[in-house]
Amino acid sequence: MNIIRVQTGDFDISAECDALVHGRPDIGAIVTFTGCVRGDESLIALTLEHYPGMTEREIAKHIAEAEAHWPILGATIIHRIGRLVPGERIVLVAVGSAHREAAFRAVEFLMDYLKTQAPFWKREQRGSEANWVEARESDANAALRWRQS
Amino acid sequence: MNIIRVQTGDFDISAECDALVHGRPDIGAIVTFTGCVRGDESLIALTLEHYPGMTEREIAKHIAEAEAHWPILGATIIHRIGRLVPGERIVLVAVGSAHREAAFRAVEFLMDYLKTQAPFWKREQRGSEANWVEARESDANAALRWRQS
Amino acid sequence: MTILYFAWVRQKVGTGEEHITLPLQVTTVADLVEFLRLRGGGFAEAFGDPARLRAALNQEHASFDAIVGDNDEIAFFPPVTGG
Amino acid sequence: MTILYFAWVRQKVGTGEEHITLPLQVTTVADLVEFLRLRGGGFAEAFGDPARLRAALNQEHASFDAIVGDNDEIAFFPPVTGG
Repeated sequence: MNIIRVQTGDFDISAECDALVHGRPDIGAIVTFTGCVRGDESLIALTLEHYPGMTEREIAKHIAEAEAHWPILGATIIHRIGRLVPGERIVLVAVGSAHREAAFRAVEFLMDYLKTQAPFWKREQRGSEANWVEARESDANAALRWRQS
Repeated sequence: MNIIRVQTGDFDISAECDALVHGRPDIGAIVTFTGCVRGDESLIALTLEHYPGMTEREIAKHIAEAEAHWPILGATIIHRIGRLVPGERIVLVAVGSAHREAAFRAVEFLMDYLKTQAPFWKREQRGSEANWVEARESDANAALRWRQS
Repeated sequence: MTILYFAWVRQKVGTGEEHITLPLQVTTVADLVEFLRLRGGGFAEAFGDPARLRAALNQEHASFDAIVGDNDEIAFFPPVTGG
Repeated sequence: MTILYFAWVRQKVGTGEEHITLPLQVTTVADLVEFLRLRGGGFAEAFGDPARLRAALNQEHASFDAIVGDNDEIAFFPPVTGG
């Protein structure tokens, strides 16, 4: 079973992994990716907004694509919105599979697509300034590689 | 900081991730791999033994190798020994880095090496029979790919 | 049609959502971009450089030559930066 | 020297650890394997097919042509299956 959530509150990685494998004794491998707000000298907070409705559709579509490519047995994607300070968790992608290869590939694929396709936008607050984060070319390139294989 | 533990008891993924990022605001990505005992019709339990001393050395050596290859900021490896029933967690590899690529590569590398180099042995109990698990060629091939790049 | 604006597009145009009846000359996303740009002010700023914009039609990513109609929901936003 | 046995090697030879003084003719891991095999019984079984065995010398993986000495710790075991 797949879980997709967009929420302001935090998540618990262990609890999400437990839910993922619950009643699935065929899962032998769980890979998780957790993204956190990196701190630096001047970053005060990130504020994330998204496109309700489209976000969930996009994520569901990419989970379906991952399921078509690799024998995965469950996926959980949680993305936080609102104001987040350095150190806070932003996103969780967790995938279960029988063997590790499928889970590794699917989590990387889903992260690359979250970064480049899911309608979220980050604004950084530094001092009294707030600026929208620019999309990174490296993320676009990371997503492109899945089209080549 | 790196953590290496061989233990009979379970571990908590969230607690280990929290420990990994504690005081490290430069960590923006955490990737974890958790291995579980897969259940099937006949498997009653796995029993794991290891070579105390060599295990920790081997793991530390491979974490150092991962640190030399990728800009990772912390690694935790926990491997359980003793008797484990289907559904139980066996192994955790968690790596933190600034950006996701390094953590993904390091966790995969460490898992491939744990599978083929760390001195652990599994015995399967099925009905009244107990048999040592054979090493899988696919694991040996997975480890070899890191030598080519 | 419903038009949604996100991130700096929303900030520049000053609203997150509006409902309009499409003028006859607007048949594609590109036509709509031009129509919105000609409103001037924040709209001219937001839609002045279409290369910086992305669009979604009925909650799917869409190219600027996609056909739009009065029953559609369209959204304009910068390249996404989640994850 | 200290000799350790793990997994089915330990089960076949009936012990996990022993301490011996190396006979003069044993200079490599391969020589030691042959020496242990010639003990017969469970040792002959465990060491009859060296291709199925792996060795570690002082807690590092070692090849069968590595040189062994009385102060070394050597371990014999099947290919590992952890993780």
